Amino acid sequence: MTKFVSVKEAVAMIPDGATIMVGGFMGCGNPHKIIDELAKSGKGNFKIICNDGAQPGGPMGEENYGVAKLIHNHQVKHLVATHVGLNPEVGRQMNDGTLKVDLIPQGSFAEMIRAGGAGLGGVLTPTGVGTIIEDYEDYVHSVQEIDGKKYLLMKPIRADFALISGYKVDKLGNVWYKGSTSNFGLVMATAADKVIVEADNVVEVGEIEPENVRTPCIFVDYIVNGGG
Amino acid sequence: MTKFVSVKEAVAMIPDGATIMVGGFMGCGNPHKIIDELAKSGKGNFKIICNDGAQPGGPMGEENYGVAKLIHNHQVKHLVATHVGLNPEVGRQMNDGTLKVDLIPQGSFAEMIRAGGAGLGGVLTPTGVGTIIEDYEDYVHSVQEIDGKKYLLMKPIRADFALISGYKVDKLGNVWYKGSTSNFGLVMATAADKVIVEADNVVEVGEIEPENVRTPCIFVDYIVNGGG
Amino acid sequence: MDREQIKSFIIARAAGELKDGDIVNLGIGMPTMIPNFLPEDVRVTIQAENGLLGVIPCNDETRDAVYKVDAGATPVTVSTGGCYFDSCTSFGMIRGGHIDVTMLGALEVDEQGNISNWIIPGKRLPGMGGAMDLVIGAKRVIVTMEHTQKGAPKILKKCRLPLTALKCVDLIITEMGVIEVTENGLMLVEINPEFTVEQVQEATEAVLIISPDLKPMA
Amino acid sequence: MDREQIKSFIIARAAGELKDGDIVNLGIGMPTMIPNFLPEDVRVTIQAENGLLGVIPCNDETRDAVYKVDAGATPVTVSTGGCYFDSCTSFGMIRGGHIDVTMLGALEVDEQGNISNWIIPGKRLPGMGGAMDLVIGAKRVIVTMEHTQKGAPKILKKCRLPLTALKCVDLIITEMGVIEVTENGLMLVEINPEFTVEQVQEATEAVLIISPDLKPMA
Repeated sequence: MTKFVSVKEAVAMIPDGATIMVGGFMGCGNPHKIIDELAKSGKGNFKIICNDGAQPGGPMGEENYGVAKLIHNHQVKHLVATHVGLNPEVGRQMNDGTLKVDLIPQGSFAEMIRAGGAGLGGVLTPTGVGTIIEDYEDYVHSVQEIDGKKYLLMKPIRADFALISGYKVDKLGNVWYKGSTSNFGLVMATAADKVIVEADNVVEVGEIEPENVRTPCIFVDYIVNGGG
Repeated sequence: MTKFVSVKEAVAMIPDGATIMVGGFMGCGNPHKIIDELAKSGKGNFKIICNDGAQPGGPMGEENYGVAKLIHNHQVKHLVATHVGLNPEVGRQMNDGTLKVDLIPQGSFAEMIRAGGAGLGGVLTPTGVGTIIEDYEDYVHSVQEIDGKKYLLMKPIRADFALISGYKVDKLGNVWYKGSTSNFGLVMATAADKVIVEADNVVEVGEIEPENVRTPCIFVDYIVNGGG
Repeated sequence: MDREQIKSFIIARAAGELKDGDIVNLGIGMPTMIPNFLPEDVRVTIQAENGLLGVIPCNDETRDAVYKVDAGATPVTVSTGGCYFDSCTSFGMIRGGHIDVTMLGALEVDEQGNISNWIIPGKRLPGMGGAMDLVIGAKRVIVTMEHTQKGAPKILKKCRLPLTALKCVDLIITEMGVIEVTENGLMLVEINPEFTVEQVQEATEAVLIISPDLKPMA
Repeated sequence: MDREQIKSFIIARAAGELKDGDIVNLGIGMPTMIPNFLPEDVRVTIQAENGLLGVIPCNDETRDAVYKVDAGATPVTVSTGGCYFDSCTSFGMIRGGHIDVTMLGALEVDEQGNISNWIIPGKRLPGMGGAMDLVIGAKRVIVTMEHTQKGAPKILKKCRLPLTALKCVDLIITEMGVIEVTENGLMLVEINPEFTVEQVQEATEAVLIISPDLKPMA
C-alpha cells in the first residue's frame, strides 16, 4: 500500500552506497525536492542511474539543477547515463578519477530498465552493433546474429530505489505526468525495489481518469508531497 | 499523413490472403464496423493475428461478435492467437483441417508484436520454458540460458495491416482508448505496414490532451469514421 | 458435499489466503468468485490481464459495457482509483513480479509444482491465454481445483498433459485439503475433517508428506 | 563565407531535403535551426527523442516551461495535435522505423557511410545520447557539418574515432557540396559553385565519385 512520507523520511530510507534510479531528462522530470534533501543529507557513494548529469544552471536560475547537485557535492561514485555533455563537472570528476561514468545508448538504456521491470531476460537491439559498446561486459551479454542481422543482447537494469516525479499523484499513488516529464520515470517505477514519487500536486482518488493513469499505484511505495 | 476513408474504401485496400492484425480481447476493442464490412466483402484466405477468436453471442445480442464473424464465414485460413476456447467454431474448423491455429502465450504475443514495431530482434521471456512452446519453430528462435536462468527468444511479429478501434480519434489520427479496449491495438498500431483505425468518435485536433494521446497520429495511416 | 458445495468450500478456503492490500489475478471459474468470500477487513486489488486494475462488478447494461471486460469476457468496471492499460503494460506487471497472488484452476499438478492447464491434445485446445505468464510471474501461485477428475487423481507424481510451466505452484487447495509444494515434495498441511489422511492419499497419485502440524481445513 | 554564413548555407540546403508531412528528428546544433528555413508549403512534424512529437518553440517563461524540454534541454512545447510520451515509446518509434529523416552533425563520416559523432577518447566524452538509436532507426540519415575541421578532412576513407554506427549515413551536406553514400562509395551530386571539384576532393580524404549529373548547390 502506498504511504505518504515527508521528504526527510523519504531520504532517511536511502542508505549510503544505494543504487538509485532518478527519472528525468536534463533535469526535466527530476524529483527536485527529494534531490535537494538528498544533497543536504551528507550521504554518498551512490550509484546513480539517470539519463544524464543534468546541468549547472536551471531554468529558474538554480545554480545546479537536479542530479547535478549530487554530482557537484561528490555524492555520486558511479553514474550510469547516456549523455553527460551538458554538465562539465561530470567530465572533471571523471578526469580526477573520483566518478565512474558508464554511457549506454539512450534507447537501450530505457529498454534495459523496462526489461528489468517486466521480467524479460534482456533486450535485443541493433543499436551499438559494430561499436565499442559491444565490449561493455557489464551491460552487454552477447552479440547475436538473428536471421542474418546482428543485435546486442543488453542486460536488464534494476535498482534499490527509483526516485521519480509526477505532476498529479492521487492519494492511492496513481501518477499522471505533465509534458515531457514521464521520460524514464515511467519505466523506472517498474524496476526498483522501492519507488518514491514526488508529487507536484496531490489530488483526490478518481481525479485522474482511469484511462489516463500512466503509472498505476501498485508500482508506487511512497509519496512525497512536493507541492505548495 | 492520416487520411479519412469510408469503411468500404478501407476494406477495398485489403487483398485476399492478407496478414491482418486485429486489436481487441474477446471482441472488446475489435473494430466492429470494419470487420462487418470485411465479412460482407467475400474476401478470404486471411492470416489473422488477434488475441482470440472472439465469441458467438455479443454483449448487445450480436449472433457472432467481432472476428468470430470472419471465422464463421470461413474467411480465415490461419489464426495466430492466445486463447480460442470461447469460440467453439474455431475448434470445429481446426478439426476439419480448414483453419490453422497457432497459440502463443498472451504476454509473449503482446511483446512479440511490440518488438515487431520497435525494431527489436526478439523477446527474451521466461514464459513457456519447459513447455511444448519451445518447439514452435515459427515463433521461437532459440532457448537461451542467461545467468543460469532459461529464456525463450521469441521472434518479432509484423503484419500487412492492423485494424484497430479507438474511442476518440482526432482529425490528425491521434487515438485515445476507452476502458479496456487498448489491449493489443496499442502495439499493433506500431507493427503493421498499414494501420486503419475505426473511430467511435472523431474529435477536433487538440481535444485529446497531448499527455493523454495513447497512439500518436504518425502511426495511423487511415481513419474510418465509425461513429453515429 | 455436492459439486456446488465443493466449489464453495474450496473458494472460501482460498479466500483465506489473501491478505489486505494484495494485488491478485483470479483465473476464470472458481477463482472469480473469491471476492464474495473475503472478510470486510481484507481488501484486495484485482488485476485482469487484459488491462485492468481494481476490477469490480459492473451493473451497467448500456452500450458502455462493451468497452470494459475482464479476462473471462464478462462486462466489468474498475473501482475509483483503478485504471486501464494495454496488454504489454499488463504482462510487464505480471512477468515483472508485481502481482502478489494468482489463483487458477488446473488439469494436473505434480509433486515438483509443475502445472498443466491449457490443453488436452486431440480433445480440447482452448489455448493458454495469459496462464503461462501468470504462473511464472506472480509472486505466489495458488491452484484451486477439485481433488480428482471423475475419481482419477489430478495431483500426480509427474504431469502427463503438456505443461503450462515448470515448478511454479506454491499451494494447492481442493475439497480434501490444502497441500504445500515444498522442496521435498507435496506436504498436506490441512485436511477436510470429512476425510481421513488415507482417503486423501488414495485420491492423490503423488506421495503426500503429512505435516507434523496438520490442521483441520475450515 | 564566414562561419555563420557557412552554417546558414548548409542549413538552407538541408531544409530542401525535407518533404511536406515528414516526421523528423533534428540533432542539437545546426539541424535545430532547419525549421526556420522551410518553405511555407512544407510542414514537418518534429520528434524529440525525450518524448515529444510536434515540437514547436515555446515563448512561455513561467514555471510551466520546466515540464517541457527538447533533446537539447531547451524549453519547448508541442503544436495542437502534438503529444508527449515516455522514452521507451519514443525509442520504439525511432528504432522501429517510424521516423522519416534524422539530421545530425558528425565528427567523421566515411565512404561506407559509417559515422563517428559521440566521443573523442581522452578529450571529450559527452556520450551518445540518442544518436546511436537514431542513425540505425530513422529511414533516412542526413549528416550536416562543415566539410573540414580546422582544415583537416572529416570525410574519410575509414572513420578513426569510435563509431556511432555502421553503414547508416545516406547523405552528407557541407558548405562545399552534397554527397550521397552509394554502394560504390561517396558520390558528389551537388557542388557549391564557389569551389572546384578538385578543391572539394582535396578537402576530402575519401575518393569522391563525381556524379555525371553534378549540379550546382543552392
